[in-house]
Amino acid sequence: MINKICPSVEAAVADIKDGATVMIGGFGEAGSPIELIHALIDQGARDLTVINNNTGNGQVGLAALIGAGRVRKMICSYPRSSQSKVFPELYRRGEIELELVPQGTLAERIRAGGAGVPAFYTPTSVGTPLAEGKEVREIEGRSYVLEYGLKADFALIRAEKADPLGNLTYYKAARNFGPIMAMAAKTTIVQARQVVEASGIDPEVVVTPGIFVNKVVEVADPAIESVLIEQGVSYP
Amino acid sequence: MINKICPSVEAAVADIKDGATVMIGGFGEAGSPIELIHALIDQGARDLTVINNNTGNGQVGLAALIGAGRVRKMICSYPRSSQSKVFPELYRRGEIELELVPQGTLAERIRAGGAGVPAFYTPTSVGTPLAEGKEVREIEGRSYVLEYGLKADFALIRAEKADPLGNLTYYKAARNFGPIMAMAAKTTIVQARQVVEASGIDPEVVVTPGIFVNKVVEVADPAIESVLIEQGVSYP
Amino acid sequence: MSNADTKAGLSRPQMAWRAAQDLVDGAFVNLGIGIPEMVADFVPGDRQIIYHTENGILGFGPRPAEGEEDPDLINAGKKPVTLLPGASFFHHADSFAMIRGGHIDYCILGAMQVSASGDLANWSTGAPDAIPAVGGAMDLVAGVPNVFIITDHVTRTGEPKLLETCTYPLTATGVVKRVFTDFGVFDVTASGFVLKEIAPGVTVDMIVEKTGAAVEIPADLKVIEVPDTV
Amino acid sequence: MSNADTKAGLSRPQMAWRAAQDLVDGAFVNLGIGIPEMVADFVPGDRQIIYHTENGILGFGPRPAEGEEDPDLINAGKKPVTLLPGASFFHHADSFAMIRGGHIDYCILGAMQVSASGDLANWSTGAPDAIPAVGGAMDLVAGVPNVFIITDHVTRTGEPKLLETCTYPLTATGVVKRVFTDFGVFDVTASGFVLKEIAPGVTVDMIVEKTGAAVEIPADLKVIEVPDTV
Repeated sequence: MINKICPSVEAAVADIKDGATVMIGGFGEAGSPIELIHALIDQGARDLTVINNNTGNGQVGLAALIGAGRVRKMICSYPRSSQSKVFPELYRRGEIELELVPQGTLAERIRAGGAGVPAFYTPTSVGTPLAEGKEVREIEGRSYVLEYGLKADFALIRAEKADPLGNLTYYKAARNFGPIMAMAAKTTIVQARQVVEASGIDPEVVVTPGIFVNKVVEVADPAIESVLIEQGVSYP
Repeated sequence: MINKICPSVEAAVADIKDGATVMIGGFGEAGSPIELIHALIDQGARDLTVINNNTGNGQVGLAALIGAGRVRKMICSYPRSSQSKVFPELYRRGEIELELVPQGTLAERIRAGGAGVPAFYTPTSVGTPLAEGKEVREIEGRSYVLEYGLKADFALIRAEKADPLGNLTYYKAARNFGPIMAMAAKTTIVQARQVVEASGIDPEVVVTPGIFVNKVVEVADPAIESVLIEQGVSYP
Repeated sequence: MSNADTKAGLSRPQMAWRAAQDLVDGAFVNLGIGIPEMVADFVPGDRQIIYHTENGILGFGPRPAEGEEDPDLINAGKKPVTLLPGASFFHHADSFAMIRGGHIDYCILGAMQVSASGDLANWSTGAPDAIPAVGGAMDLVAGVPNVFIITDHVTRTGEPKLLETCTYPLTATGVVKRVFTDFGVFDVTASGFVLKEIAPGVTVDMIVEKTGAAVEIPADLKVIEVPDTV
Repeated sequence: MSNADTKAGLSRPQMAWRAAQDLVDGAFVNLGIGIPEMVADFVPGDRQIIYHTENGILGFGPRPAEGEEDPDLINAGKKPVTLLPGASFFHHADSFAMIRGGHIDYCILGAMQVSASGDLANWSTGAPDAIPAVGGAMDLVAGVPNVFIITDHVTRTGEPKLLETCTYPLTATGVVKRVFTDFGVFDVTASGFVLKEIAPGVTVDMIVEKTGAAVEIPADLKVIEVPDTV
């Protein structure tokens, strides 16, 4: 029978290779799969392209992955925050690439990648520096920029409940990029607060159907990024 | 306070004008908002463009609307079935237009219309008669057809629960086109089996947020199309 | 429909049985209307297949008992189904995101014609008085990586359905991977049709005669062994 | 930040109060970080506004009491929020479908510069050593039909922020409908800035002097009357 449950976060991220493109869920700390990210740091893959809305905070989670020198390129909409020091320093030293994408275009590119839509037009960024070099087309009197779908080798996301088939629910605004990144990655790896049996999620309330999920690991009590930062934690 | 609940199906469809474009939810009879369609027949609007996956069955619901001569043009993927007589007859007589769209392209065009994406590329229909006259572009070695977003003046859909803000849940496979048509119409009109109070739907399980809904009418015990057809009902 | 059950070669259930053997454990599968639907009856018991239907269900099961049908719980053929543990509902755009995005592993469909380069014609004869209707077929074959076809080898009037070039309007070009007919199993390769297995009672000469394109015949041709129970 | 609170004209809460008066009952509103967030505190009590945040919530409410914050219940500014009855959660692509699809009625944002043709610059000074960061601003102003700006009338160094042409990198062209500054309320029309209302203590001469574009002054200029409580 299908059983996507992994015994540990280490096992869940074991296959991520150097040079992989990795989508990481979360909007700031909300929904950040922090245990999976830390396992990826331990695992050692490098030269990664990471897709996330931000670039992490403090010295934990995504910021720690970047700080460990594992990320060649970030694709994100907002790479700075009051607690984001790691990325700006590397960026100013020219040690990390940045592809800046408006947040809604980022979300739609990920959804398109997952939905088999190779490209689409959007009004966002027309007439701005972020549209430079891109095709602009007029449709019914308005100008639109052509943007391309985004796919990844892996997605790391955090869910609330998961069943052995990989069906997922989320918790509050931790949902954010999880459902669309699960669609867009070849291998989607999920840390769920609770693993339930196959009939444990009502088919009406499944947010991410198991078809988009490959591996699930239960992390019953995930760390909270802001708490770690307050405590002065620096991973590893 | 916001209250989108209407007293009757008549009140709910009162504003639909001649010449309007109307999306109608449902896949066959599953999810068909049959009371709203019958109210639209009674209301009398004509020269409509209707978007639905099919063209109705028997002499009730969508088939009755078409049979009453109210529909100028159908946009659909599958306009015939074993119980679909009305559309084929009108079509053969040249009395109704047909825009045939592959089902997934239809769904994606509706979703794009609702999401502010004016056009997108899809591999579906490349090299077939349905791609004739359309722009084809090669992206990373594969050919894709350019398709445009679809919007409507009105959407008529059937939901399970609705609250006064217009938040909706659906019932089983009756969900089908409802959520995306609600996004793509200027005015979305919903018949719901149950109207609940504003805190009556868990925010985690809302499928269609109220922002996409304009009017809700409770139809506690909707007619079932196949039962009406078995009973030989012909509306009106 | 054709006279498949009375002539040499596989019966319809046997064709469905043979196709079922090629689905791997854990696969997501979309079955078309007709013979393809029968495939679900013949999947080996040690494999779990999750069925997808265009109208927004993953993980549906067989037809319910008489009297337990729900008009809002149907498949794309508009027939009543049941739910298995781990099922989910989703809207039509998400359903076709699964299809177009390559997430469904196999689709199994019928065909009017299949060409040696994998072109498929299965939605229209192009007759001027026909009501055109395409449904989800074009999306399925464009998006699903493994497009399998189950079809009688010839038409009701005995004409080949496997051709050098399709004459009916196409559903897609270059998409068919494998064809299961009453005569045998054919792979569609870069060099055209390759006979992989032959049905009991069918000869290579019959296949060559009744196929409208060249067929490569391997030296180690295997005969399909259908269990007596099918 | 600027010296808005110590000079003639509206204070920051008063600017937020004035903007709040223009939101209609039942509107869906997205508020940017900073002064725009304060708008929610001043919406007249007989109007129900539903707030949207890019990270996937409709119908959120004010900051929770100390100790009741949930790190997974935050707004786009990454500040803790609460939920009101009728709230809903959705993923990021659906959230921006609401924005890009024109379903959000108003967005209220800050600005570095606004041009007389409605161009907006609010994401980058273009300084070569800056870390570029855009977030959802470009999507909001491209998709929301009513883009309102709240900003000090001049920069910290006294330079006009309302200009004939923006000099900073643009967020979008031709999108701003109305600007609320400490000096007054300005509509952006086909013929440029039109002063609709003037703040108490501010003169038309001050506005003309401190605006980097022509401003049309109507004959029936209204003075903003701010309640004492703001």
